[in-house]
Amino acid sequence: MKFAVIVFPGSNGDIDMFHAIKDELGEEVEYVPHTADSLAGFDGILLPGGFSYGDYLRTGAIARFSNVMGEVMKAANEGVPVLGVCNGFQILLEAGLLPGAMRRNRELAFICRPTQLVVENNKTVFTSSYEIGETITIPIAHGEGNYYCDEETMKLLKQNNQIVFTYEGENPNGSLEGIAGITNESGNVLGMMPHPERAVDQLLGSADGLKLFQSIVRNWRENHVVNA
Amino acid sequence: MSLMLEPSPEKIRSQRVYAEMGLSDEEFAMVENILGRTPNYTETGLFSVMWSEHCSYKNSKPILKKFPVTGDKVLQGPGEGAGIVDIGDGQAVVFKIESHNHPSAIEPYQGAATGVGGIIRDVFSMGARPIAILNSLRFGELDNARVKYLFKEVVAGIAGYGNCIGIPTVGGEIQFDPSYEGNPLVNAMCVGLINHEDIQKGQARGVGNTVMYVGAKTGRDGIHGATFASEELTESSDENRPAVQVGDPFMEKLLLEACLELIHNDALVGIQDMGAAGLASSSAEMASKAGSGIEMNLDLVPQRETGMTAYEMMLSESQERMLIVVKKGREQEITNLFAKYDLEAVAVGVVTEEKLLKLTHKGSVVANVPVDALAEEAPVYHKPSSEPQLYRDFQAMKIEVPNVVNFKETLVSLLSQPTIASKEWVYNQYDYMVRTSTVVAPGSDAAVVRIRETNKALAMTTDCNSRYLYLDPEVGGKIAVAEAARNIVCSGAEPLAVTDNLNFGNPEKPEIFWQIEKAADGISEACRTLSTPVIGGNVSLYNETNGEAIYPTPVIGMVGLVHDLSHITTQEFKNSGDLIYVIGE
Amino acid sequence: MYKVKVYITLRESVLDPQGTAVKSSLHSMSYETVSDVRIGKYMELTIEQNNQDIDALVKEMCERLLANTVIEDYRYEVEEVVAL
Amino acid sequence: MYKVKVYITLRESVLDPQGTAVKSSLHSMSYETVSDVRIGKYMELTIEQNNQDIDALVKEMCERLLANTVIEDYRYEVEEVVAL
Ligand SMILES: Nc1ncnc2c1ncn2[C@@H]1O[C@H](COP(=O)(O)OP(=O)(O)O)[C@@H](O)[C@H]1O
Repeated sequence: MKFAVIVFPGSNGDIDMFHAIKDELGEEVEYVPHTADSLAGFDGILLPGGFSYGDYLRTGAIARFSNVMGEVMKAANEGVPVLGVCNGFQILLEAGLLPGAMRRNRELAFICRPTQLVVENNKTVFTSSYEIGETITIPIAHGEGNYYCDEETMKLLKQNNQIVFTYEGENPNGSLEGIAGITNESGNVLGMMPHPERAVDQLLGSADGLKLFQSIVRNWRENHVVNA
Repeated sequence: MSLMLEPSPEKIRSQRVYAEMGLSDEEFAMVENILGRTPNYTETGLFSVMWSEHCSYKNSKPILKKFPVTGDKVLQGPGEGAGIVDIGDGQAVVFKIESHNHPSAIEPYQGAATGVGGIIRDVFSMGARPIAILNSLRFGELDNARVKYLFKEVVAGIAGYGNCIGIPTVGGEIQFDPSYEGNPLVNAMCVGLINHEDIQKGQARGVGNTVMYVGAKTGRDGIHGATFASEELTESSDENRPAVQVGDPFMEKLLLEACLELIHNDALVGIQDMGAAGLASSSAEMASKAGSGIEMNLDLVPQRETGMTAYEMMLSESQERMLIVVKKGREQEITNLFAKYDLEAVAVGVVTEEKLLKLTHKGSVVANVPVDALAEEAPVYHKPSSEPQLYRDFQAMKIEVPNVVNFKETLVSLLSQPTIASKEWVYNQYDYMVRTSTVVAPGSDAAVVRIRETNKALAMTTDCNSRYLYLDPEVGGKIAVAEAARNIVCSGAEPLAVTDNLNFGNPEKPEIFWQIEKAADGISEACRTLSTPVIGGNVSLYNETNGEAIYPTPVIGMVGLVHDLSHITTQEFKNSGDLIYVIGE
Repeated sequence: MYKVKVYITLRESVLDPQGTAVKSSLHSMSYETVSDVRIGKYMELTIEQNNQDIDALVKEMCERLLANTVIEDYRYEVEEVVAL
Repeated sequence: MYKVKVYITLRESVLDPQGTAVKSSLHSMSYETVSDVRIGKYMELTIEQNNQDIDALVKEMCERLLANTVIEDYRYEVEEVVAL
C-alpha cells in the first residue's frame, strides 16, 4: 500500500508521519508538496500536523486553498482513505470534508501531553484493529482542538456513528461531547486531534497508534484481494 | 515616513549626538581617527551598534579568554554562529545559547519568541538541522501581578515560536527570586545535527561574488536593539525604545527549510543570520572574517515600509532574515531556490578586495568604513575589579545547619516553592514531542533526543543556581557546570561540551566585574576538569533595574552523547521493593 | 482605492473561550460591571479600484476565506478613498 | 447598559505576519486588487450602568488589559442601550 504525506508550507508533523509509515508500518510512503496536481497512484492520503501557513487567520483556513486540496477532495469522494491529524483535521474541517469547526482550547493555552482515548466506533477502516470501547494512549499537541458543531450536525454525527474517538477522563480542550476524532458520513475520511503517528514506538512512550495505521492497510488489502 | 532630518557630521560632533547612540567621547575620537574625518549619521550608527557590548564583547572579551575552548572533538569553537562537536559516524552536534532579556522585559511574548527565533537561525546558518530547544528563565517572585504576566507571556512566547516552527522544546529551568523582578532573564538554547561536510561559515570570500539578502523584508522595528541591550533598564526605557520586533515563526520555518536545501548547492560561499544589529553586523562580520570588503546598494534591500533611510535599514533588527554570499553568476539559481519556498532572495551587493563596507543609497555613498574597525578591532576594556564587602561577610559567616523538627512539613514547604515545584504547567505548553525523537521528555534530569538511523542519542540540559554564585561566584560557577554534568551523566550520556550565557549586572561597577571574573574562573576550572570545553555562548550585561543588579547568573548549557540507547536512564522510581542508594559524599 | 473594514464575530450560539477568559480577568481586576465580552477579528483591507462590484467582491472574500461561516458572522464597511 | 466596541490594531512599524499571509493567500485565489491587509481584534463589551465615567472606564480597561500598548493601538465607541 502506498501513502502520500501532504506537505503544506508550515507542516511539521510530516516527518513523523513519514517515519511512522516507513519505519514502523513498513509500507511505501512519499512526501507530496502542496503544489502537486495529482494524487494518482496513492492508496492512502495523510494530512499531517503542524502550523500550515503559521495558523494565521484560522487554523487550516489558508491551506485549504492549496492546489493539492482539489485532488484530496477528489480522492475523498472516490473513497480513498484520508486521515487528517491535528492541523490535518483542521484543514479537513475548513475544506468542508468533515462537518463542524475548531475553536481555541478552553484554557486558551497550547497543550502537549499524552491522553487516553476511547474507541467509540471500530467499524471504520481506521479503527477495525481496535476493540470497541478500548482505551488507548495517544498524545495531543495543539492550541485549537476545541471541536464545535451545531445541534443538528451533532445529531447526525451520532446517528451515523461518525464519532470515532473521545477523550477519557478530563476533556483537555473543551470539545463538544469530548470529541477527539470524527469521520465523514461514508467513513473514509477521519480527522483527529491526537497524534497516532507519535504513538508507534514504545521507546517514546506508547505504540497504541500503530493499530490505526495497521487497520488502514488491512482493510485496503482485504478490498484488493476481493477485487482482484 | 520619517521626516526627521539627519544631523550633519559637524552637529554629530558638536552636539554629541553619538552619545545618545551609546558611544563615549573617547570612542568617537577613535572613530574620527580611523576614518580621518568626522563620521556622518549612518556611519556613527554603524560604529555605535558594532561597538556596543552586545556585538563587540568589549567588556567581556578578557573574561572569555579564560575559558578552555579546544578539545579532540571540537570542530568549531567560539566565533561562528554556534559551536560544533564531533559525535562520530561523520555527524556532529551544533549548539548555542543566547539571551533575550531586555526585549522580554518590555514585550514578554514577542521578546521570548524572537529570542527563540534568533538562536534557531544561529544553528541552521551553520548548516545544521535544529532538533531541540531548551531555555533558562528567571523571574521575580510570583506574588506580583507584573511578574505573573511576564512569566505567563514568556512561556507562551517560547511555546508559540517553537511549536509553530516544529522544533521540540525539550527542557529548561526556571528560578524565581526578587533580584529578577524588574529584569527577567530569558535565555534560549538550540541544538542541531549536522554532517561534517555540510558545515558552513559566515564569510564573504571571493572578490566579485554576490551578496544576497534572503527572508523577511526590513522594517523600522528593533532599530538600535543591540545598543538597548547594552544599557540598564530605567524608568525612561519605555520612551526611547524602538518599535518592538514581532516574530514570524512561519516565515522562519520556510527560511530554515530553504537554507538547509541551499547548503547542498555549491554556489553558496557563506551564510550568516541577521541577528543583533542586523544588516550592519552581518555584512561587516562576514567581510572582516574573510579579509575582504562588501559594497551594497541599499536601494535593493527589500523594504516593508516606505521612506526608510540608510541608517534605519542598517540598524533594523527585523526578524527572519539572512545574508548570504554566492558565486558570481549563480544568483538566479539561488533566487529560484528561495522562490520555491515563497521567499525573496535579492542580490544587494558584491564582495570587494578593499576591506571596506561601502554603502550606497539613492545614488550617493552613505557610508564608507573599514570592516575590521567595525568588527574585530572594536575597543576592548579591562574594567577594574574589586572584591565586594558582601563576599567577605559571607565568607566570615559560620556555617549553620538548620535544625529540622518536622521533616514532612519542611519537605512540603520546600516542594511548594515555585522554584522547586513541578514545572508541568510550563512544559505542557511546549510541543516537546514533535519530530518523534524525544526519548526522555521534560520532567526528568537532562532531556534525551535520539538520533535516527543510529543507536545513539543526545542528552541536553541547562543549569545554574545563581544563589550559590551570589554567595561565592567562583564556587557557584563550578557548581553550575557540575550540576549540568550530573544531569547529563544521570541520563546515561557522556558530557561533550558547554555553551554558556553570562547574565550579570553592570560591568562598569568593580564589584560586578569581580563577580564575572570569578564566575568565569570557576566555570573554566570545572570545564577543564570535566573535559567539557566551552564551544560558544553569549554575554548579557547591564541586567539591572534602577541600579540594582540581578544575581550573577551564568547559565550553563551542556550536551552529552548517549553511546547506546540502552544506556538511557530516567529519574523516577521504577518498582516497589527496589533498593535506594545514595552515592557521593 | 477602497478601504474596507471587515468585522468578524463568533455566532451567538457559539461559546467564546477567549471572551469568557477576558471577562473573568476583568472581573478579577474588579471591573465588575462588565457583563459580557465577545472577541472577534477586525481587518482593514486596501483594494485597488478596477471596475469590479466591490460589494460582491468583499462578500465573496469573506465567505470563501476571511470568515468561517460555520461558526462566524461577518459584516463590512466600504469607504472609497481618493488616492493623492 | 452600554454596548462598547473596541478596535485593536497593530502599531504602524510593527510587523503583521497574519495580514501578510492573508494578503498572499487572497492573491493566490486571484483577488489581486487587494494591496494591503492588516489584522486586528474587535471586541464587544456589555457594561452595566453604574454612575461611572464610561469613557474613563473603557480607556483604563484598554490600557490595562484589552490592548498591549507596546505594540498595539486601540480605539472604541460607546453606545448607550436602554434595557428592555
Ligand atoms: N523553562 C523550562 N522549559 C522546559 N522544561 C523545563 C523548564 N523548566 C523546567 N523544565 C523541565 O522540568 C524538569 C524539572 O526541572 P527543575 O525543576 O529545574 O529540576 P532540576 O532540579 O532537575 O533542574 C526538567 O526536566 C526540566 O527540563
